[in-house]
Formats: sequence, structure tokens, C-alpha cells
Amino acid sequence: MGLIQKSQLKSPWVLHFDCGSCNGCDIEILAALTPKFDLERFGIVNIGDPKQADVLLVTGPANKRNHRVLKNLYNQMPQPKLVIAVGTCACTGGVFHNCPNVLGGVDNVVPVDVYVPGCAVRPEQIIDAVVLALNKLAGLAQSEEEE
Amino acid sequence: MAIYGQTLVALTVGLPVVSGLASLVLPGKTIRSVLVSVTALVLIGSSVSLLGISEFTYNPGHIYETAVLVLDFALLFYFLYVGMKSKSLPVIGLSLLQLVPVAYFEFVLHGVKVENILLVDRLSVFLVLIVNVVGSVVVVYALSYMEEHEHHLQLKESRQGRFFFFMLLLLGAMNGMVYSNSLYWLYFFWEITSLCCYELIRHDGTAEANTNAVTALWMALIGGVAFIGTMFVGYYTVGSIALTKIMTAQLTPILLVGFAFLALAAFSKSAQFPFHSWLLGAMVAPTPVSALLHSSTMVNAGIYLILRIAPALKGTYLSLVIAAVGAVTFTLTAILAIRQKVSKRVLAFSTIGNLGLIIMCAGINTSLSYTAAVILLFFHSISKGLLFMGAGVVENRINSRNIEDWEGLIGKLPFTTTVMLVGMATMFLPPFGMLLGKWVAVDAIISTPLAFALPIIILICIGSAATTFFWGKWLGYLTVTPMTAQKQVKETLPTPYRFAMMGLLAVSIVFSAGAPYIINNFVNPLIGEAYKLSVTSTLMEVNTGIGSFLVGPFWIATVAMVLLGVMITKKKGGVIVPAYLGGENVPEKPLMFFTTADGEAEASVSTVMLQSEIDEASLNKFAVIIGVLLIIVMFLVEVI
Amino acid sequence: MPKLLGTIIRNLFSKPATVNYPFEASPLVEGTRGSISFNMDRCDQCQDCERVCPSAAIKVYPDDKKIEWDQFKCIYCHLCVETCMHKAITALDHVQSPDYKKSVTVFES
Amino acid sequence: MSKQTKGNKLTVFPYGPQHPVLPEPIQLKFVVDEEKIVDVLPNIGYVHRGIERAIELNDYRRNIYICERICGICNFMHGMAYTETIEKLTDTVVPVRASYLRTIWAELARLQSHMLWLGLFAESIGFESLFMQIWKIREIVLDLNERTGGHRIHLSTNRIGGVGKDMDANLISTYFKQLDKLQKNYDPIANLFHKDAAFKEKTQNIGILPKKIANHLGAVGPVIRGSGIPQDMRTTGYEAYGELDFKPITYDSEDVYARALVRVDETYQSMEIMRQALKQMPDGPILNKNEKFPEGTAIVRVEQPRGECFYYGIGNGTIHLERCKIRTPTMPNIPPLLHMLVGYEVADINPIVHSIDPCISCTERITYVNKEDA
Amino acid sequence: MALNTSTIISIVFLAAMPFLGGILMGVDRRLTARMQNRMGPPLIQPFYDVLKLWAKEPYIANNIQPLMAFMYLGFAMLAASFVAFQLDLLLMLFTTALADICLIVAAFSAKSPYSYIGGRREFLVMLSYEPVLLLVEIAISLVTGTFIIKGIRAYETPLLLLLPAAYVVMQVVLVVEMKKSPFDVSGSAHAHQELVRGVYTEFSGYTMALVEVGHWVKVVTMLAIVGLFWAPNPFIGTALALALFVGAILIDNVYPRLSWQRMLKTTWTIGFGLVIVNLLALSFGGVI
Ligand code: SF4
Ligand code: SF4
Ligand code: SF4
Ligand code: SF4
Ligand code: SF4
Ligand code: SF4
Ligand code: SF4
Ligand code: SF4
Repeated sequence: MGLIQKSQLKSPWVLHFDCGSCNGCDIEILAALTPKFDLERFGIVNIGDPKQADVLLVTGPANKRNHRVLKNLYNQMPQPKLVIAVGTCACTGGVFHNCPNVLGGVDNVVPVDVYVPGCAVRPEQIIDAVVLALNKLAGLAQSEEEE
Repeated sequence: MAIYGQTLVALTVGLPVVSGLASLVLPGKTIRSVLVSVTALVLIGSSVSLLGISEFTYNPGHIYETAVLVLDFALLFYFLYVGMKSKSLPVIGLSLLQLVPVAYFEFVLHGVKVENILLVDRLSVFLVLIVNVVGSVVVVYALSYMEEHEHHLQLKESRQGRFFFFMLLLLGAMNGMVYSNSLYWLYFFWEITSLCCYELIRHDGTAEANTNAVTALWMALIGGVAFIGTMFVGYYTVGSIALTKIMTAQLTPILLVGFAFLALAAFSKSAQFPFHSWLLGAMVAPTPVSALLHSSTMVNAGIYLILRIAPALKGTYLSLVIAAVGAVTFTLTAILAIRQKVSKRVLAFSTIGNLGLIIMCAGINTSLSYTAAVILLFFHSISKGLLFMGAGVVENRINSRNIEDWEGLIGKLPFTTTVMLVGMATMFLPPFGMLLGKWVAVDAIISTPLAFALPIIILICIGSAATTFFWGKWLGYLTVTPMTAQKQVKETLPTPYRFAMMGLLAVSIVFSAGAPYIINNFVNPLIGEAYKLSVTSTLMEVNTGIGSFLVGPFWIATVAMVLLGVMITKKKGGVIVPAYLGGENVPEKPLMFFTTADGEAEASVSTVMLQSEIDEASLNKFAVIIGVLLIIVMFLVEVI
Repeated sequence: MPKLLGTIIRNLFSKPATVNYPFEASPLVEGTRGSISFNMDRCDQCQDCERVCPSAAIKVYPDDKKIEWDQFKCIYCHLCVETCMHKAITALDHVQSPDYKKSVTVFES
Repeated sequence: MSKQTKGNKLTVFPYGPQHPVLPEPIQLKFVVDEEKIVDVLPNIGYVHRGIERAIELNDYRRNIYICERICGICNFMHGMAYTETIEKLTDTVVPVRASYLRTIWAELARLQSHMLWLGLFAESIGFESLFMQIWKIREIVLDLNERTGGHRIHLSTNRIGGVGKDMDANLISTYFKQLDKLQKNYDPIANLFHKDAAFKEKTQNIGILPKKIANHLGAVGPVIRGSGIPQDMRTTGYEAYGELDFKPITYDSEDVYARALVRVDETYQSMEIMRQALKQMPDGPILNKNEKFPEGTAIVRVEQPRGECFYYGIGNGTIHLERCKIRTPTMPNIPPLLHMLVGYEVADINPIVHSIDPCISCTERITYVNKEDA
Repeated sequence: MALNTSTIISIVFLAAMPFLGGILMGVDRRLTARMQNRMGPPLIQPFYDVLKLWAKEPYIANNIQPLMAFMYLGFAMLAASFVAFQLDLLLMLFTTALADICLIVAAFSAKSPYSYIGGRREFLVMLSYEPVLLLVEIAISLVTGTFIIKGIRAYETPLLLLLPAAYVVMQVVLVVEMKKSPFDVSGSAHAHQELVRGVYTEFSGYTMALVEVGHWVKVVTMLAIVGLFWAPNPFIGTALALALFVGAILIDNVYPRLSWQRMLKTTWTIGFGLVIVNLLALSFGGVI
């Protein structure tokens, strides 16, 4: 594995977007950054700027209003990028499945790499998800190398 | 040799006057263009030729002396007339204050007789070079500018003849002034520059132009009165009004008062506090006028005078006060410049500030500081000429002087803007000449006694940070362009514009890069006449003994860096993406975002002016008060 | 004096509060609402759970004696656990782990 | 030249819907002169899901869970308000012990919410270490949450007619222990909020909301209490509050600092109320099942961490509610927010916006009609 | 130019500066984490970040921006080389300003409100620390009689003993330069900002990497200047520099972000006040 690839795995900067969630998962994302869970161990920084982010953490179901924002943010992130759908409602719409303004999971709008079930998810699950996402990235890099 | 020199002197003084008169009389655009261009070329040529000449003094024919006398009185009466016509008490009073004493001095005392009326030495040649090279370029530039200007004003009848007459006359008068050794001649040419300035400011004939011109006139007349004061002092103490005599005489308090008068005259011309308002008011004139006034003529007259007398004042308190005036002016104008909206006002404040810096250096009056002053003067003239010309072009193109309208100019006027950007950089960034000058100045300050240097150090620290601030934010504002969509914009410019701007730009860059050469060949010989040399410069390096400025390596590194940067960024390339707008970007419209009720709004940026933090009115008041106080101190100092 | 200084310095010299998950296990709290599992031997396909489920994560196919549970739709409220009269649903204490794909767990007898 | 020197050119920029400081999607369009705020225009609707409609579509018993997820922060109180509404519509009497339990957990939620806010507020003013410190302590509360309801965020213990879980003696003593520990850790932080000079400088005299205007614009919760008006729904004595001893906390300085201090003091108040309630709580049943279908109208007002929350339900005797209208506290605080912002600096946006504790997920009241819908 | 030992040392030092900067940033993040009772990232995390950024898909705001980002790093390195080769201190300061201007022009040119306001604040940052730093440098050269670092290092008495106040002032300058609370007004490294990423908002991928490294170099340069306060023994000098470095991190962690007005006031009053007092004392003491 090249140095650059290693760096890509060691430094996932995240962009968090609340896509109409109930805040439950958002506060758990924030909690994951705090001393007890400390996502920065993995080099994760909540960067807040799509242009510098590698991982998009989406919470909440996509709805008819905010899907264009989600799309925009995704488009403003340079490759390689990953999307993690955090929480049941980001995966499928969950408890909001029959709300009239809800489109369902965020995968209706942007391609999702990792789904995290839970309502709200636990910080440990977020850590697991990031690890999974990075594995995927490593896999991608590997397969590119083989080509 | 001497004859050759005298011819050149006559040429530089006489030719502008003659061709000015010709342009006044002869009609037609082509004739005027040819006339002006040829004059410009000859002026540049003869001033460069003067470089090879060693110092000499001489008296022109008696007829010239008489002519000067007659013309001087004519001039004073004209000023009186202007004063009455515009009902301006200061002008009337100040003209009378000159008429009467001059008459007394001339007819009763017969004091104007001087051995060596003209003196051509290193300093005057240096000044002549600046005046003619930069001045000529500006005059050529004015050819295009005035066409457009009159087009904008929709004038029926061209008034350009008059305009170029005064422009050229101003050059001639400046040349005459720097050659003059007789205070009376100096005074005469001085008054002519005041006249030209007055006429040029009111050129457009608007009410505002007229009032500002009158203000400029009375402030300039203060200088005239001060000159007369010095003449009397000279006559009574030394018995001569030759500068050479006065300067070599034993310093007595009375003589110092005479020098104080000269300093006062210089302040008024160089728009130091409290006289800064005339230069700001002069903005109403067509831009080439500003370019000329600010860069090579007019304000430089004051600087010249200070530089001329400085060696005589070494170690006096008067010198310190002069430095204080300069330092205060430098700092306050830099702060004031931050909040200016009108492009030319920013430039004007910068001019006043830089003149302040030069005067401060002259006032500190060590070999090192004097060197700094000369370097600053040299590079300031070039850069300021360049900037004003650029500002003029922009003004005519976008029809506004408000720098808020300059946003992203680089997308609209790539050529002019690039010239402006480099021009601005030459004003305050390394490795350009102005910064070299400033750097020498700092070295100079710290090599003076602390008790005196400390206030000045603080003023300089603040002033130079503020300078960086106001230039930088303006420079940055020109580049505010989100996309390179308008990249294809081709700018068409008349040749004189292109020639003038490119010419000065090239001069500025080449001379900055060749600063050690300039210092060795122009500056140091000049310093050597009055001081012990303190700056040594080799091919690559300028060394003050306190620090060393590696001009060559710096330039090489900079150029290498730019090339490398272009290479790497070209190779990396990149996809241009719209700005971050919280995710609500409107597709295909780079600066729009969705807002309430799905409406589209445009993101915009303002300029940086700290308008609520800097209180211009009270700062201005403060400036005037401190200026007046310092001048009072300047006269009181001798008594102590 | 800034009021946080003491705490900051104390922190600097004490052990971090971080649980080094996933390299260390995270301490589990008793009674956590985790995943669920259906015991098809007990289930009699009454569909109560399907009816109460707030997010419609359960599908009971009485004919096939099959239950589909969508773990990516479930909000882990354990209402179904409470509701099932046959105690056919067990609450597990481990939480569902994330995955690359959404999937449905099928319970068949 | 007169033309050129008139007004300044202004900066216009959107703040959100994605913004690192305000993790929730709301957009404020700012117009600023250099850095002074001249105008603000809110743009909401990014979270609108259509919960009220979904409530009407669902079995009324299932709605507790969706109401809880109106917002994850005051989830317990939403569930509580919803069950209270249904209880009124079905004339169900809640057992006393259940009332006490609800009160305790509501205060636990307030504690959690305020600590969350204090941390976010610290972060928003660039005080990262304080944020970390507070959120570290907040884990104690989350831990209590998890021990109680099995989950860190969503307690999900409300049932129509009472609560679904009881507290045994063991848990109660854990509560006391943990509360003491919390308080011990929290004291230095509260001290900082009260005394730290830099903190005061950052928050004092900005975002002023005069008493009169607060009243006029209908501010609620800590916002109005920070302007000196002792408005607190808990004083109406719902659930067990009538039997507990507490007073609304107010500060008079009307600025961001006052709002922060209200919350700081309310965390102590919450701990106090919880201790009282834990001590006074009688034994008895916790659930009173009632299978009646809701009928009639009912209004419930509870005090959430952000202020008054209002539930209005209409039942028609079927399993579906006819209508359920919810007015959550952040919405009435938006107009005061706009008032607070104008005239201050860009640097003050963070503290001011956070001072109303914006919780956008419950704000989405304004009917937003999407083009695709219409 | 003869390639003697000292030149080689200078070149090596110059080349090592970005790496030193990266390590220091790693130390910074680690220490910050520990102060917040967290574990924090690995020490070489900043290098991971930069390498990753370098390899990202290049997104740019316009064609000026990448060049300016490169020039920022370039001029920062040039300024650093003045320190490495022990040349003129004053010129180093001016070159730093040049680098800053490049950064701001890059931020301005994107015409994004956030980066624009960030750039505006960056100017104010310059306005607040530049005159103070200039004054400190002038104080140093008033004592030692030269601006050339070699000359300053040759001065016998450790500067700290003569200019203790200037050393304290350097702490303030360093906080500003490192973009740490309370003066991280223009864009801060990790903490959240009302301006998103402030002056850095529109950088992405390799442009951000360039800017990041440029910032490291600037911090190391500044620390090297602090090191001059005990020139006779480079180890004590380094310790002094590191003390201020840790001090800056500590200050970062106990203060919220204050306004730029406050920043300006603080740096100017503390900066000018202390240095002037120090100089006057020296002048009465007859040292200068
Ligand atoms: S998954 Fe649950 S907790 Fe998370 S945002 Fe959705 S409703 Fe809230
Ligand atoms: S409620 Fe229980 S018994 Fe009924 S279908 Fe569900 S799992 Fe089976
Ligand atoms: S057990 Fe009762 S409630 Fe359940 S399906 Fe059978 S009859 Fe209906
Ligand atoms: S736990 Fe809740 S959401 Fe999940 S299946 Fe059971 S009832 Fe449905
Ligand atoms: S306004 Fe609130 S409660 Fe109503 S549907 Fe929207 S999110 Fe749900
Ligand atoms: S989109 Fe319109 S109709 Fe649908 S729930 Fe929202 S407001 Fe009601
Ligand atoms: S105010 Fe609303 S969104 Fe916020 S916590 Fe309370 S209920 Fe939830
Ligand atoms: S009758 Fe009512 S409860 Fe029964 S299925 Fe129809 S709508 Fe639902």
C-alpha cells in the first residue's frame, strides 16, 4: 500500500449533514467526537466544508426540500469520497416511512457506501461504520492497483 | 563640456515651455500628438544625457534675469486677480503678502543678485531624471486620456491645447526649479508650479474643481510667503540668497528660522499635515494631472527642497521636528487610506503618506536615512505614476471612481488590472524598490538614539502595517472573480495607454531588480556629496551594515517560484467548482443560492474599509491640529 | 485567570477518558435495547407485532410461517417484544452492526 | 462623487442549511455591512417531514414513537405530551408513581438537553475544550438514560396511561449517586459560566432582547426567562410538578449571557427537582391501561428545555386522531432571534443564534408546499 | 557560493522545516486532545492529512487560486530560508507578509462570502501581529545592533535576560500566528467557526495541502525567531520556543474565540506596551 493510500485511510475528514433527522443521531455523531469515544483517534475531523471532506455523514430521511442540498454537498466533495447513512431514517426513512414529505432513505439521492441502523445509532456503531467505510476505500484502492 | 551641459539645461527647461505654447496655439489632434511625443522623447533623452555631466554652476544671460523678474510680478498680480475673482481672502492676503515684500526686496534692498543662479549637481540631475522620465510618460498617456475624457464630457470644443500647455509648463518649471541655486529663481519656478497646479485642477471648470483649485492655490501660496521669509533671512544673515551660501553658513537661530520657512514651504507643496487637503481636493482634475502631480512633479518639489536643505540641518532639533511631521503624516494617512472609497483618494493618501516617510527619513538626517529617502523618492515616483495611469484607464472604462466597483476587475480588464496589481505590489511588497526603501528606512531609524527613535519606531510599525492593509485589501479586491468564464475578454487599449503603462511597469520592475545598480550609480554618488557613505551594494545585495537585502537572490527565488508554481498548478489542473454556499447553490449559476420560498439570491462581498472603526472626520481634525502644533514647534525649536 | 485552566492542566496529566473502541470492548449497560430475534417455534403468526411496529419493519407471512424483519427500518423500540403474547421475540443486547448493503433478516421455522 | 459615496456595498451570504456550527438545517440569509449585520431572513423547511399528517394516518397508539422522534433531544417530553393528550382524550387517570417517574425523566431530559446546549454553545464560541469537558460529563446523564430506558437517546418509556418501565431501588440509588457525581464535575463548569472574564466578554451585551419585545414577539423558555419574565409551564403543575418545590429562573440582562446563565442554573434546578421527586415518589402501579378510542379535544402544554410545547388533539372516536397540532418551542423563538441579530457583528452570529437553542427539527411548522407536490 | 558546513546545515534545516512543522502540529493535536481528556490522533497525523489532500481530486475555485496557494507556501519557505541561512530578520518579516497576502488573494479570488470574510479577518490578523513583531525585531536589533540573524546569534548575552517582555509578547504573536483561540478569528484548524473554514473555505485537495504546509513553515519560522532569545545555547533557545508553543496550546484551550477588535486591542496594547517599557528600561539601564 502506497503512502498516499495509507494517508487516505488515516485521515477521513467528515462532513455532517442533517437531512431532516430528529437530532438523535446528530448528537450521537457529536458525542462520538467527544472524549469518551474520540473519533479523532482515527484522524477524523469534523471539517464542515464539503470541499475538504472525504466522508459525508448523513442523518435523517431525505425529503422533498432538502434532497437538492444533499446532492449539492455531495457534488462539492472531491473524489475519493464516501457516504455513510447514519441512523435508521437515513437508511430507509424508518419511523418516518409514511410521512408525506419524506422520500425515504438518502440512497434515493446520493449513492450510500455504508448503512448504519439504529435509532439513534450509538457512537460505537459510528466508529464501526467509519472502519467499514475505510475498508471499502482500501478495497477500492487495491482493485485499482491490480488494474 | 559646460556648454553641452548648459544646452541640456536650457533644453529641459525651455523645450517644454516652447512646445507647450505651440500646443496652445496650433490646432489639431495629430500635430499635438506629434508635438507632445517628440517633446517627451527629447526630454527623456536630454535628462538621461545629463547623467554623464559633472557638477557645474553658471549664470544665464541678464535678459533671463529680467524676464524672471517681470514674469514673477505678472504672476503675483494674476494670483491677486484670481483671489479677487473667486473672493478668496486667503489668496488675496497671501498674494499681497508676497507682492509687497518682494517689491521691497527687489527695488529697495536690491537683494536678488546672486553669483551662481543655476546649479547642476547630482541631486538636481537625479530629480530632473525623475521629472522627465515619469513626467513624459504621463504626458504621453494624457494624449489618449484626454481624448476619452472629452468624449465622456461631450465637449463641443476641445480644451486640450490649454491642458497640454500647463502640463508641459509644469515639467519645465520643475526642471527650472531643481536647477535653481538662487532662492529667487527657485521661488519663481515654485510659483509657476503653483500656477500650473491651480490651472490644471480647475481644468474641467466645475464648481467643485474651482473651489478645490483655489484651496490648492492658497496652500501653495503659503509656500511662496515662506520663501520670501527665507530670502529676507538669507539677505540679513548671510548677505546672499544663494542656496549654496546659506547652506554652508554658520547655523544661527535666525538662519534656522529661515530653514524652517523652507521646510514650511516644502510641507505645503508635499501636502504634509496640516496641508494635506489640497492634494485630496486635486482629485477632481483629469487623472493625468493627478498622475503628474503625485508622481514626478509638484509634490516632489517639496521633497526636493527638504532633500536639498537636509544636509545643512544635520543634528538640529529642526531636523527632528521635520522627521516628526513626516512620521505622523505617514501613519495617519495610512490609517485614513483604509477607509477611502474613491480610488484616487486612496492613491492620494498613499502619496501623502509616502512623502511623509521620505520627509521623515530626510529629517532623521543620517547618511542611511538620507539614502532611504532618495530610494523611496525614486521608486515612489515610478509606481505612483503607474498607478494613477491605471486608475485613470479604469475610471474611463467603468465610469466610476468608487473602488467598490472595482470588484473582480481582473476578469473585465485583464491588461490594465494586471498593471495595477503589479503597480500596487511595487508599492509595498518585497522585492520591489519601495520596500527596499522602507527597509533601509527602518535600519536608519534604529541606528539613531533611542529617545528620539522610539516614537518614530512605533509610528512606523503601525503605519507600515496599515499600509500593507490598505494596499493588500485593494489588491485582493481586484481579484474577486469566482470563475474564469470571462477569461476570453480581450482588452483593447489605445497605443499611448499601452506604451505608457507597459513602459513604466518595465521601468519599475527592471529598476527594482537592479536596485543595487541604481544605488551604486545614482544614489550613492548623490549621498556622497553630503554624507559618509553607509550603504554598500554589490551586484546582488544591498548592505546597510545593520541588515542586508539580497535583491538578486530574492528576485531569482521569486521568479523561480512563479515559474514552478505555474508549472505545478498547470500539471495538477483542476475542476472549477462553485463557491461553498451552505449547500444551497443554484445549479449552473455560480453565485446564486436558494433562499426563502425557493427564491434565488446572489451572494456578494463588500469591500474592506473598517468604516465603522475609523472615524475620518475626527482623525482629520486631529491631523490638522497636530500638523499646526508641529509647525509651531518647528519655529519655536530654534529659540531654545 | 481563565477558569478552565485548572481542569485543563489536570486533564493533561490524567489518563484520557477515551474508551479505545473498537480495540477495547465498550462496556455494555444492562437492558440496552439492541437487536431482536424471532423464535419461530413460538410464533403463531398472529401479526400483532406487525401491527404495532411504528416503522413497519416486520412483515409476517402467515402462510409461509415466515417473518421478515428489516433491520434497517427497525427503530429498536422493542414494542414488538413487549407486545408479542407468545414471547416469540427476544431482545438481544448487542446492537446491529453497520453494513455496505441494506438487507432483511428472514426468520423461518 | 456624491453618487459614489452613498451606501456601502453589502455582503450577502447564506448561513446554512449546512453549516458546521449549526448542525441543523436552517438557512439564515445574512446581509452584512462589512461585518455588521443589517438584515436577516430565515429560510426553514429543510426538516419538514409531515409528521402531523403521519400522526393522523397512524394508529394513535403507535404515534408515541413518531412523536418522540419529532426531536431526539426532548424526545421524552414529546412522548409525554402526546400521551397526556391522548389521556385527556380518553379520560385516563395516570397513576401517581407514573407521574413522578415522568417528572423525573422529563428533568433528566432537560438536564441532558441543557448540557448538550452548554457544550454546543461553547463550541460555537470557539471554546472547544469546554465543549469536550461538558460533553464528557454529559455522558453520565446518557448513562442514566440507558440504564432507565435501554437507550442513550430515546427513552421510549411513555405509554398511554402511564409509563412502561419502573425504577427499582437499585436504580434509584444509582440516580442519587450519579447525580452527586455529575454535580461535583459540573460545579467548575458552572463556575466558569458565571465568572470567566473571556466568556463574559464574548456573550455579554450582544443579542439584546428587551423584555417588552420578548413578550410581544412571544418568546418562550430560557429566551424569555433571560429577558426577565418568569414564564415556565411547569408552574402549571402538570404531572408531579404541583407537588414539588421550585421557582422559575430568570435573569434580567436580556442578553446572550443571561440566556446562558438561565440554562446553567436550570441544570442545578433539574437535579434538585429530580432529587425531590425521587425522595417523594410513592409506590404503586405505573400503568393504567385504557382501551378507549380518543374523542373530543384536548390541549396540553409542557415546558420543554427550549420552552413551552403545545399539543392540540382532536379525536373522533376511531383509532385515528382527527387532528394533532403541535407547536414546538423553537418556532416562536425565531422572530425574537431575528430581532436579536440585527446590529451585531458576524462574530456574534454564533452565540446569538445558539442562545435560542435552535432545534430546527421541531420548528418545521410553516406549511411548505413543494413544487413537486403541488 | 562555497558549499561549506554551515551552508549545508542551513540547507538541511530549511528542508527539515516543513517536517518539523508537521510534527509540531501533530504534537499540538495530541496535546490538545490530552488537555481535553481524549487520546487524540497519531503524532504524524498532519502528514496523513496533507498527503491525502494532495491526492484528492483537484477542485479549484479559479485559475488564480492554485498559483496563489503555491506562492503562499513558496514565500513562507523563502521567509524560512532567511532564518535557515541566518540572514536579515526584517526582510523575513516582509516576506512573511508577502506570503500572507498571497493566501488572502487566493481566498478573495474565489468570491465566496465565507472565504472573503475570512480573508478580511486575515488582514486584520496581519494588522494586529505585524507591527508588534516588527517592534520586537527592532527591539532585538536595538540591543544587538544588527538585523542579521548571524549577528544576533553572535551576541553574547542571552536576549531573554535583556528583553524578557519581548519574549512574553512573542507568546501573543504566536497565538495569533498559530490561529489559536482566542485569536483564531480568520479560520481555525479544527474548531468550528462561524465562517465555516474562514479563509480556508475555498481551498480543496492539493491547494489546501499547499496552504497547510505553508502554515507549518510559518509557525516553525516564528518559533525559530523565539529561539533567538537564547542564542548562545541553542538547546535553551529551543526549549524557550517550545515553551511558547505549549503556552499557545494551553491558551487555546482556556479561551473562547474573541472578536478581531479584541485581538487588535490585545496585541497592540500588550505588544507595544511591554516592548516599550522593556526598551525604556534598557535605555535607562544604559544597555542601549
Ligand atoms: S434514526 Fe432515529 S434517532 Fe436517528 S435521526 Fe432518525 S429518528 Fe432520529
Ligand atoms: S407477535 Fe409474536 S407471535 Fe405474533 S407474529 Fe409477531 S412474533 Fe409471531
Ligand atoms: S391472540 Fe387475540 S388479539 Fe391476537 S390475533 Fe388472536 S384474537 Fe387477535
Ligand atoms: S423493535 Fe420496534 S421498530 Fe423494531 S421491529 Fe420491533 S416494533 Fe418494530
Ligand atoms: S411540522 Fe414538524 S411535526 Fe409537523 S410534519 Fe413537519 S416535522 Fe412533523
Ligand atoms: S407536503 Fe404539504 S400536504 Fe404534504 S404533509 Fe407537507 S404540508 Fe401537508
Ligand atoms: S425544541 Fe423541539 S426539536 Fe428541539 S429538543 Fe425540543 S422538541 Fe426537540
Ligand atoms: S378501521 Fe380504523 S383502525 Fe381499523 S384498519 Fe381501518 S383505519 Fe385502521
